[in-house]
Amino acid sequence: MGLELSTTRLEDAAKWAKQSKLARVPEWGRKFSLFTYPFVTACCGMEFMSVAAPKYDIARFGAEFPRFSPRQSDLLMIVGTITEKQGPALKRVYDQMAEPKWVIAFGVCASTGGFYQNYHAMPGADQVIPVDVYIPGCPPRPEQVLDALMMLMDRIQDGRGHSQLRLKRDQMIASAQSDDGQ
Amino acid sequence: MSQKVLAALTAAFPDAVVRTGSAHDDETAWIKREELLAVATWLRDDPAMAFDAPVFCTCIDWIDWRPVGRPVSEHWSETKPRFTVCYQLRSVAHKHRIRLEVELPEHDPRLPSLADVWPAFNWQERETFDMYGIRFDGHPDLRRIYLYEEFVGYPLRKDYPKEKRQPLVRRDDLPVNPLKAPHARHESDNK
Amino acid sequence: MADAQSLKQLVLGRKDVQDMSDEESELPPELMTVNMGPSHPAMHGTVRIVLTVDGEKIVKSDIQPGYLHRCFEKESEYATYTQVFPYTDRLNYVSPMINNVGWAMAVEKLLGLTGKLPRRAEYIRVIVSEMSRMTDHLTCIGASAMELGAFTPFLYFLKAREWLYELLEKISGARLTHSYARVGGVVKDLPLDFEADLTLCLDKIDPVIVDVEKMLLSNKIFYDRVVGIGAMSREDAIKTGCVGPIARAAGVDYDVRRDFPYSVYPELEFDVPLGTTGDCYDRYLVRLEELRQCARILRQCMRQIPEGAFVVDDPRVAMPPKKDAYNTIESMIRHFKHIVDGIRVPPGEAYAFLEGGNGELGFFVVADGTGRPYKAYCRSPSFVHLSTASQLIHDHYIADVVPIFGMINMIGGECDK
Amino acid sequence: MPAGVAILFALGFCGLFTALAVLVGPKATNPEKLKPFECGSEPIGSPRGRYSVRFYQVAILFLVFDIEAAFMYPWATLYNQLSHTVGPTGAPMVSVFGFAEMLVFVGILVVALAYVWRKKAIGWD
Repeated sequence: MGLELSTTRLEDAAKWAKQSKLARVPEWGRKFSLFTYPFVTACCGMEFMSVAAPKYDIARFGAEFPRFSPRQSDLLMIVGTITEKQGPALKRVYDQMAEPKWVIAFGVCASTGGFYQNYHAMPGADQVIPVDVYIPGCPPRPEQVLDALMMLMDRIQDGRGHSQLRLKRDQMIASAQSDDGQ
Repeated sequence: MSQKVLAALTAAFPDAVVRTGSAHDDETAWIKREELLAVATWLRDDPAMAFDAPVFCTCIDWIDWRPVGRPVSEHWSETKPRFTVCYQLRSVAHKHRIRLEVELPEHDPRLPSLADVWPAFNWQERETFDMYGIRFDGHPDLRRIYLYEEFVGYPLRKDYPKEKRQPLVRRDDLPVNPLKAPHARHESDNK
Repeated sequence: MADAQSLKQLVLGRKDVQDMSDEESELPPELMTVNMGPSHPAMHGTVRIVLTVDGEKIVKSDIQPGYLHRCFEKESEYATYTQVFPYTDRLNYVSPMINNVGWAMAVEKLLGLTGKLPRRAEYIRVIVSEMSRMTDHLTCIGASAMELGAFTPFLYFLKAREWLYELLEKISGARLTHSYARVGGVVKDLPLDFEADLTLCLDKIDPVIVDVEKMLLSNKIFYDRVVGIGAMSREDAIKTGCVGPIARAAGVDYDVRRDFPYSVYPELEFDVPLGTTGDCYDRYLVRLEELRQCARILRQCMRQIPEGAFVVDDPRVAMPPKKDAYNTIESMIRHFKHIVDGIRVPPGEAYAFLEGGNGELGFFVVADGTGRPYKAYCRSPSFVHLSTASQLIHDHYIADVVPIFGMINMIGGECDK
Repeated sequence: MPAGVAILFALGFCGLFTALAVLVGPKATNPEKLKPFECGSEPIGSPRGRYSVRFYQVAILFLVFDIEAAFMYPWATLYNQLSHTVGPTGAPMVSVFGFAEMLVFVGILVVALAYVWRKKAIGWD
């Protein structure tokens, strides 16, 4: 079991996350039918509305239909500041999402806490859950959001999302243990 | 027109009003803690006053008060009261405003609650308690409103550091910040 | 065991089963506690309600705000007076310009500059505030209609809001977080041919408002979901400190722009719509009417705006023009001192307020002579309206919580400060 | 025969997708995921409590009128054949049989609706 599988850090994961041609087919399907769970809290919500509005239409990318239950959604969009009091709610929503799942940190408050460095604003949502794509900007322009979505689609296609890597790692650990078992 | 309000108030409650002022044309009256409830109900019920609309309630923590260009005597010192709770009121009928201020010592920050006189102060007083630790006697349910119950301390006091976080939940596989823990640096980082 | 026990006691303790009417023989349902939690579309993501319901009817509700408490006061104590403007943008992020103007007015009151601003600066402030108030009402009505299932008005109003955002971006450089006002005036002048753009934008928005009004006013579904829901009497509105469209819907004739006139509002005529019953339908109508009043004010401003400076030329307060700052050493030092140390406001405390998107928005500022505010308290109307929400949703169905929360327009940033 | 093929096709179609979901879909359960979703907060109160009987009434009534609509679909598809029949003299004739049939069916249910409406079982209070 020489594989060093301790982490899903993306640089290390790229080494062992080789993807077979067959595995790319379901990823292609997932890429174009993202159901977002808009975890909207703050001012970025206004920009999230503009992204969903007719002018900068997100429906062109198949990610328009917001699902307000984590069971039916696979993209968690953290829109706005995450405070310490909101932390447990965010972690519970993330845990209750179906695999494979991806997370976009929408805006600088969700990415690093922005200019709210104080006792109640959390310095970024990645203190609580692994985030796949960070969108800078306070609030980011709708074009940035669409660009981030395309970036996420490439990542989904290559199978390098955090949850995809973790699943692959668990499979490899399980298969390695079953080999040792025999 | 507004001086009339302060004059009427001092006339009605000569011993309750410590001092009055109208800097920047905001009528302010410093009231003793014991008389606050009586003054408040009078202000609301008296037809000439008719202060029926509450505006806000907050507290000022004077511990760091060193005004520039003022004699040292004005700086804060142990003998002076540390907190001042301010109630701003407004009359819809007469369109005049007043701000009641109550000075509280550091060791005993308590005063009678005005939540029954004006319902709006119910939440405002809970916020002041949550942020400054001012106890309001007679408040229906005085508990934290913004922060979570497990939070210790009163954040808006001047002696509470700005970035002292008390996290509820953190990720278990949190990537270690390489700057803070140089020995945990990954060999692929410094290549 | 306890359940069976209470069941038997319940049935035996009562009259004989035969002569009970059908309602009585029905065992009383237990009260259920339901969680309308922080991450819920109708709760704008930042409020948690613990509802105790008897079937569908709400018996008790405990509203818990604070999920978006971003410590505006603590942050502004560590920032200079000019650096607080970006924080005020994020208070009521649906109408950010009004917060900027509010903070600028508070500091000007402390400095004693209240009436001394150049008239052009005052007019620019009124124009951008009214545009921001329009985006506030457009978003509020659009989002509330969408939460009740009417998706088309949401898209129509967002399209209208986009036009306003483009214009505000042309003025201030940002779509939402403008930080456009400064102590003593505004950052920079209006862009060229601004009048043409604004009149074009207003002409485009008017038919959209008429469309949506036709769509919603005659819509039976919207009518039934909104009429008689969350009614508030006039005395309750005053007693609980309600202001703005919600108080006006209840009949309280209070508008800061008219009762405590500030800036150049005395020179503009506009009327203040009043409701009667104070329910969600009246709030919707008051906001719709205020949209038209904003357009009317904007048109008057475009006619009456004078030429002149856009910021007061008081060296204590205003930044030196860029041309001087690069050429003369005095201006450069003043520029540097202004940025680093901030404006030196003489010690004192003052409360300045104006008519925000949701009502009387005020800033209570205590200054201690340095360049940083000693205390900056924001009196936010959403926080006061949320405190009345538990009384509004009493004895309504769970489904009625959605229109009530939509219509009191509780903005997380402003409510939790 | 086409009915059998339709059923087969339906079963096959559903079976294919559930099989795909089970096989291709990854499985990662954790204790948190099995808890009920309550808008991100800790679930409070137990669903075991006694529900008000109103819930069942509303559910049953919905069922009745939903199935009524379901019965209309086959009738609608065959409506053409029902109304275009050949008259005794061989000339095409429009028959009202299909329409009348549905009127009777709907009439019965309207009576049921009137009864339910009067007993106020539809509303909540």
